Amino acid sequence: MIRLSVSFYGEIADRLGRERAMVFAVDDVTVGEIRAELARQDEAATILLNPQIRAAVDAVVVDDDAGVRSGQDVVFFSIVSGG
Amino acid sequence: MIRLSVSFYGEIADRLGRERAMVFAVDDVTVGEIRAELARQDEAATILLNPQIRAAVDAVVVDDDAGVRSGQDVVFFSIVSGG
Amino acid sequence: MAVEARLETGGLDAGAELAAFLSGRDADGAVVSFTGLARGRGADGAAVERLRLDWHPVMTARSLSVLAEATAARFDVSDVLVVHRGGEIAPGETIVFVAVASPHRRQAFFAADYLMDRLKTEAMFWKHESGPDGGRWIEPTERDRADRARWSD
Amino acid sequence: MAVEARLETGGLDAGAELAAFLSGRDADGAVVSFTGLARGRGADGAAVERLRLDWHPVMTARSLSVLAEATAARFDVSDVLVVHRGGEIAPGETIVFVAVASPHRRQAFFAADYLMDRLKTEAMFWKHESGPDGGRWIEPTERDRADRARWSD
Repeated sequence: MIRLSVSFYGEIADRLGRERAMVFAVDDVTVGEIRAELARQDEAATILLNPQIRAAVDAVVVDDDAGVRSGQDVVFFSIVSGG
Repeated sequence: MIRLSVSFYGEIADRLGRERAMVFAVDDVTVGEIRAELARQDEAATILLNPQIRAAVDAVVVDDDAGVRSGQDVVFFSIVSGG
Repeated sequence: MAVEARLETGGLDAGAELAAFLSGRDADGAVVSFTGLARGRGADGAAVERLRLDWHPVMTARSLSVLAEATAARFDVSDVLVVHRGGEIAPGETIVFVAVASPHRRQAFFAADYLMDRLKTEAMFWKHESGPDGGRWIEPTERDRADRARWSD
Repeated sequence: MAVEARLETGGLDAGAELAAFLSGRDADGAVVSFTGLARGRGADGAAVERLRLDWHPVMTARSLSVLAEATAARFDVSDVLVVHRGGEIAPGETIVFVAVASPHRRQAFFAADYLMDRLKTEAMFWKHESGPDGGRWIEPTERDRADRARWSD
């Protein structure tokens, strides 16, 4: 069982809210699988299948094949812009 | 008769002083002739024959063939550098 | 060499930042600064009443440090400073202040230019502007991406 | 468009100049500044105790105006400011402050860079540095001339 907090930054937060709790009844899950599960649960979350939406686990930007453990912080974020 | 104030800026001022009064017993004189006359009067002033030493008359930068009238301000100056 | 990167959630006084950056500096002849200001109109000319920069509690500050360090490593500069606002910003207020000191004028210009190009496309902020016509998210422009691409990695 | 060129024979507070230049500015997103500082050592490494910039009562201020106007005419900038010290300057003090505002970041960088290159070789100052080893006149370096030559007239 994996319990996660998933948060959203940028434009996607307008559609998906700032944060969601998720539970997976498995022992391992990848970032890509989290995207897919969110898109399955919620039509608005299909935007997460766009590769421009990047992900971080415990504040480290990762690829879709990165594994996520229970209790870790997952962030999905839209394109960034400073300055 | 032409009476002039000639002043010097930059490195040449170390050799020639800041200012000199000059009198020419003629009715017209050019910047080039002023350079030549100064160099004739004073060994140190031969540096004025170096074309890197530029001239201005009444605060306008001019060439050697520019004429100078009595009472005008003549400036000779070394290479400039700001910033 | 000092590299400083700060996320500022209150105000940002560019003049005071520059004064502090210059203070006691007699080994470097050249300091280039960039100040980015919130504009009263968006790219389409519509009035902007408020700019909001969302930030992440860990990643945003770290991205500023990473970019400032990359700038210091790439150019012949002695000190690099970036101060970046997060939160709500009114038109005319400073969003970002960058300063670079170097013994060499050209290196200082290059370094500040480079740091700004990277901040525009890589600093981890999410920028939202709103006005009487509604709100929209701001992403780097094509020009920002082309500017970034000038610098090979 | 405002173009301001000032010869300052007292002190020059770059932070205060930047703050004033930014004040009320909400149409331009980008302000680039350059601050030139008097260094504690000369190009040959010898200690410098004092820098002296001689100036001409008419031509020097005019040369600053001409160069600032040329910068404003050449680039897509809204305001250009140059403040240049004349007289005696101690190490660490500001010699020159340049600021350029533009809607476009790249234009602001180009304009400040251009103005500095022209000031180095064309501003009508005569620069003398002195220290325990004596004094010498400072002329633009080969690098300064090469930097100036990058910009076709």
